[in-house]
Amino acid sequence: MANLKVKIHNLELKNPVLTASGTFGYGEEFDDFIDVNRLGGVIVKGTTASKREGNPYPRMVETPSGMLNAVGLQNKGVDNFISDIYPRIKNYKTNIIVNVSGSTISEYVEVSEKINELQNIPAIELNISCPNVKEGGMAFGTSCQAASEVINAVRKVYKKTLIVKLSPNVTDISEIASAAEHSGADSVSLINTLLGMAIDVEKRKPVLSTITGGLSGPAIKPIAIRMVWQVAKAVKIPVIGLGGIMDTADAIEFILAGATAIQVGTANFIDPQISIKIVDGIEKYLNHHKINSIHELIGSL
Amino acid sequence: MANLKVKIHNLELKNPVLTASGTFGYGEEFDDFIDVNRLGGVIVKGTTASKREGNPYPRMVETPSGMLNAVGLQNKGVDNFISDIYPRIKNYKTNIIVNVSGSTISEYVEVSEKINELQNIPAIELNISCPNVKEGGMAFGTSCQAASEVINAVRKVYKKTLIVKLSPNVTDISEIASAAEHSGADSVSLINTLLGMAIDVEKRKPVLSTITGGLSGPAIKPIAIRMVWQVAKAVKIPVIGLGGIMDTADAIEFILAGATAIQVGTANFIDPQISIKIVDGIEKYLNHHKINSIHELIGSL
Amino acid sequence: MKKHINNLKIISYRSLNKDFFLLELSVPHSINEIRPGQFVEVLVENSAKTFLRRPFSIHDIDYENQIISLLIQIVGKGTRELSKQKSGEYLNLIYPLGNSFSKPTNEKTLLIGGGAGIAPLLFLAKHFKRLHHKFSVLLGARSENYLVRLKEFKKLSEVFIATEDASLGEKGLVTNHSVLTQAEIGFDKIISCGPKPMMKAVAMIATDKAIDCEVSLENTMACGIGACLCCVEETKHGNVCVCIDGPVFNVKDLKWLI
Amino acid sequence: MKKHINNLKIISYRSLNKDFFLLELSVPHSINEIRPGQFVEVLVENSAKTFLRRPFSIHDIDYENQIISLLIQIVGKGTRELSKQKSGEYLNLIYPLGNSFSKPTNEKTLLIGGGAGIAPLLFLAKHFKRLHHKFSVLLGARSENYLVRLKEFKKLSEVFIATEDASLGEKGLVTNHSVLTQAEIGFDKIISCGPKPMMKAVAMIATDKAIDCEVSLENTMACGIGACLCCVEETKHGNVCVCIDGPVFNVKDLKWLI
Ligand SMILES: Cc1cc2nc3c(=O)[nH]c(=O)nc-3n(C[C@H](O)[C@H](O)[C@H](O)COP(=O)(O)OP(=O)(O)OC[C@H]3O[C@@H](n4cnc5c(N)ncnc54)[C@H](O)[C@@H]3O)c2cc1C
Ligand SMILES: Cc1cc2nc3c(=O)[nH]c(=O)nc-3n(C[C@H](O)[C@H](O)[C@H](O)COP(=O)(O)OP(=O)(O)OC[C@H]3O[C@@H](n4cnc5c(N)ncnc54)[C@H](O)[C@@H]3O)c2cc1C
Ligand SMILES: Cc1cc2nc3c(=O)[nH]c(=O)nc-3n(C[C@H](O)[C@H](O)[C@H](O)COP(=O)(O)O)c2cc1C
Ligand SMILES: Cc1cc2nc3c(=O)[nH]c(=O)nc-3n(C[C@H](O)[C@H](O)[C@H](O)COP(=O)(O)O)c2cc1C
Ligand code: FES
Ligand code: FES
Repeated sequence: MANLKVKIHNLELKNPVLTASGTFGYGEEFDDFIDVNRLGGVIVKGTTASKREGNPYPRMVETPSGMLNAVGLQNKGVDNFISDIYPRIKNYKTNIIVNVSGSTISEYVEVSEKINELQNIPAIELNISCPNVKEGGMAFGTSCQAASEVINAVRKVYKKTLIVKLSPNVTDISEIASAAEHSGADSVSLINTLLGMAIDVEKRKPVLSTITGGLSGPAIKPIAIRMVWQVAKAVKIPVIGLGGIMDTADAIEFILAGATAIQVGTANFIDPQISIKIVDGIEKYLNHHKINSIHELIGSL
Repeated sequence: MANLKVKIHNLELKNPVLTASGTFGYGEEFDDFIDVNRLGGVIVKGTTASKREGNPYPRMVETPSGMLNAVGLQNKGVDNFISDIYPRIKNYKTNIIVNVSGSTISEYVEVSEKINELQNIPAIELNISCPNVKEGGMAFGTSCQAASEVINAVRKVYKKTLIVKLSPNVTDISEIASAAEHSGADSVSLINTLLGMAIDVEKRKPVLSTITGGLSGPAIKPIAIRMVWQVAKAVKIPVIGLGGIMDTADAIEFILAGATAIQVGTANFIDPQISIKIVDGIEKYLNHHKINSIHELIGSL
Repeated sequence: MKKHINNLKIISYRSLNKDFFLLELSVPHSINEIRPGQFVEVLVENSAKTFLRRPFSIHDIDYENQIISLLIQIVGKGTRELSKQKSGEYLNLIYPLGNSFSKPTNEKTLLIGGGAGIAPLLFLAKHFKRLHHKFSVLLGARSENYLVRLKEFKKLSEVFIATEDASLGEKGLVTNHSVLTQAEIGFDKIISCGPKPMMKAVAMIATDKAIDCEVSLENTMACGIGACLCCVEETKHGNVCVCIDGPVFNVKDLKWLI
Repeated sequence: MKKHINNLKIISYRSLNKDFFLLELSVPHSINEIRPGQFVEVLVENSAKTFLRRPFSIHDIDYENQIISLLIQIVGKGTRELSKQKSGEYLNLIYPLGNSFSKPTNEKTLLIGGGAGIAPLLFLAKHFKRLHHKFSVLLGARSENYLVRLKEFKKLSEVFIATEDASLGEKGLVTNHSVLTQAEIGFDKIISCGPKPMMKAVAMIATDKAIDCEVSLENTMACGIGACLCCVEETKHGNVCVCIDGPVFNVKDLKWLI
């Protein structure tokens, strides 16, 4: 039996397969389809200090091998998460990771501080790369200085594993990754969505209410692989790779490029069982290639 | 009959459909399939000061709704273009535009100066965005200062219509576009390819000889549309849009986003007649929507 | 009912006219708990141009033989691709999804359908019939040729018809039909499904006349199971997901008429 | 010959074994100018996972009835999708592409094929036969079951066989076959098509024995018409496009043996 266990700083994953924030609800939505406990971890929906209604409909449009979304961090706020959602999901036998989002440094700090108190949340993913909110969000992820400031501030209050989620909408993502590393991030995850846009040529109007949205799905996979490869060379902390993973081969591609763990995002919409199929697929791949441990694969291009 | 004529600075196009550099050879390759003269223009292969062999094979890999290429500016050099190729293609009754590429400012200047002398080449497209060469290329397109320097230098020697082709691999493409405008560009075209990568999971090696390559095709269309929309708001010079155009609706999307003309690239490989189908399709669209002139459509979101 | 994901065998494919077709799918387990108003998410395989699943209402159910029927209008790439399926082939479905129409009261309900919006209404009409609930049906279409499944509805109840070209029934939109324009509407509830402008016009009339009104929304969806938050509709209680809190809504909860 | 783009009707589809199938396509005009070694680019429609066309050698030509045959090995998504085509359906092709094998000399040629590399050799063998040119054929495969089209080749000439499991002919790779290992090879020319390692090994032997050797390359292609420069092979005269300057090359021009 191949060894699938990986560590992201102090966080132990039984296998390298996580589900991506915003694409897997709070896990419960998938209970009918899979045993969520078999995943390496679940990254829940972006959580902010206060309740947010998100952007107006329409928020989604299909594109070639992908989709644009402009959800805009709709969520009930961190207090509601703690009082209503956390009690429901805290007993999953997998790592529940909260995606912490915000518009200001103090908002990130407030949410991180509160999540730090939750015993069964071993890590947060700091989302400094959401392209779908008017203020903050991606702005923190597109300059080294802004990224450092928010990470430094959160690092002061957050004591467990701190993953920082990077934006691909930058000239040099490895610079931002290095800045994150030096500001105290325990890991970086990439990529968030690429900023895109679609126009309805019959109505002659943008399809999304927000005009632009975030592109995800297999269309972006080649860009994501390249960025993971660049970042893995630039930093010493573990890299979590995502962007367009649809099957086991895609997941292996990210691991070969240097990812210690991977996240399955948009693919969950098309096949709600795909995350578990990838867990099984990675094990099969290792056995088939007579590789004893996933560690032999990571970055082994 | 709807009016399809557009102007890119002094360059008159009988319709807004150009073919993208590196995807249409020198036009001749398509003579068996279409009447090249019916196009708004043909942008020929990237031309450098001296002959270049390009990168080693493999140079290409298919990706979801797209492809990566790493051709690396293979061409016989500007002198061979002038002596051998130009005489063959100069009598096309359409605009032949040369894509000028290079690794140093002096190389760009040398090629532009020589092309300036060719009577039947009314414009050049300055390629400061090629991701597939070790030196120069994209580096000039990812910083405002570097872009300004090369454009300023070329502007001094090139007297006809100067189009600058922008790289999408940047944090803020409208900044670079503004820098191009202020340095004397008559027009900007975008986007060139996005830097991407693919790994063969059976061989556990990058597919391309150069590891990374340029992503093109419909996968990148949402990103290209967004960038054209951003740039069209930021500059006063005409914008030429491209990236993943596969059919008439895609072309109209770019025009609505603010493009005065569009280029058809990778689609030529799948359907060598597609460029002319799009010329006809735009005319049909205008007639169907009772729009007299393409100008009513440009940027009319 | 637990949600399922399964490959369902197409046991019959029938083209109704150039726009509409009917699929009967065989389900390998009991479907007794599926309720009118619920929908399915269909994977369009081997299609170069579709990426996400496509949602369709459950049009009819044969509980005994475990058959789900879908009534599909060809409007784009996905539905065109599905129209090429043949019986004997399999479709991958996630089902059943969404809430359902609310329980019938003892008064009389008017079901109003337009276009593909008639799809969930046949299942509902059969359900009402079984429960001996009183109802009538009002169907609208551009012209007679676009009216499908009329015979099936007629077997179940009185059917009013409005066509834009007067080829059948009254001339005009459903909202111009005399059954809605008369001073006293003999219904205590209206259930409507069809193009949004139609549903909004119906909602206006119903609200005006203080008649309870439910609509079934067709917001574009990415996941269908409440995971992506893409399908939201603005309600008086904030943005809610059409795929889990809907697709059926009482118009008094929506922000349409404000 | 002018290049064409056309929808060609599949007039016959035949599965040869679980890996190989044969397509006969009807061309709506004279194909007299098509030459052995040339290839076509096929559009794989309705496939979610293929984007570019797929190149295949012309396997056989019926000039009189204007039929092009393709012999296709299922290796991935595109070829799998094509294997589902049925006769009566249409495939969009660009054809004919590439150069062709050089003119036969008066001496004797050995055609060596492995895997799908036998595809262009049948067309070539028939051509040689028609011209009364002398030749033999050497085919290699993993095992007897993987050897397709043997009967057709046998109708045209003497056929040597090498299988890795010795299920037919000599045991081993084609390059171990006695016809190549014997001191005096009775051929003045070798033409080879198959996996690159096989072609390279053949090229080595031929060069060693000073026998003229042509190979047909299968570099991955994006356009097939010389527009993209993706399919290059390094030659002694620089990088050239396999799709227009090839697919047939004389090994003395390649950089394989340096
Ligand atoms: C809960 C629900 C139940 C539905 N039930 C049925 C049903 O029973 N029968 C039926 O025929 N259709 C039904 N629909 C609509 C159906 O899902 C769409 O028609 C289908 O997804 C279009 O797919 P396509 O690939 O053919 O169109 P596309 O090529 O994706 O789009 C074609 C055109 O249709 C528009 N469009 C696509 N999807 C929608 C949508 N959801 N709402 C409005 N416009 C859209 C696009 O903007 C575009 O203009 C339902 C939708 C929902 C959300
Ligand atoms: C000029 C020419 C003539 C050809 N003639 C024939 C023929 O007559 N019959 C036939 O069966 N095949 C032929 N081939 C090969 C054929 O084009 C490929 O097998 C086919 O494109 C694979 O498509 P796919 O979608 O099934 O594979 P994919 O899913 O794209 O790939 C599957 C696997 O095959 C590999 N692969 C794909 N294309 C090639 C290639 N061109 N060379 C090497 N490896 C490749 C991939 O790397 C991958 O490992 C020819 C190729 C060329 C260039
Ligand atoms: C509908 C949707 C909602 C998302 N919401 C979030 C979010 O709240 N926080 C976040 O960090 N990323 C969010 N993302 C981004 C994904 O987590 C992921 O980074 C991106 O989709 C790329 O991966 P994929 O191609 O596998 O989907 C969202 C993506 C989608 C499609
Ligand atoms: C094979 C290939 C070669 C290319 N060569 C060049 C080039 O020489 N110069 C250049 O400016 N762009 C080159 N490009 C980029 C295209 O012109 C275009 O910007 C890009 O492909 C995006 O458009 P598309 O998606 O329509 O192909 C090349 C693209 C491809 C696919
Ligand atoms: S479609 Fe994803 S939440 Fe409704
Ligand atoms: S495949 Fe494009 S040049 Fe050969």
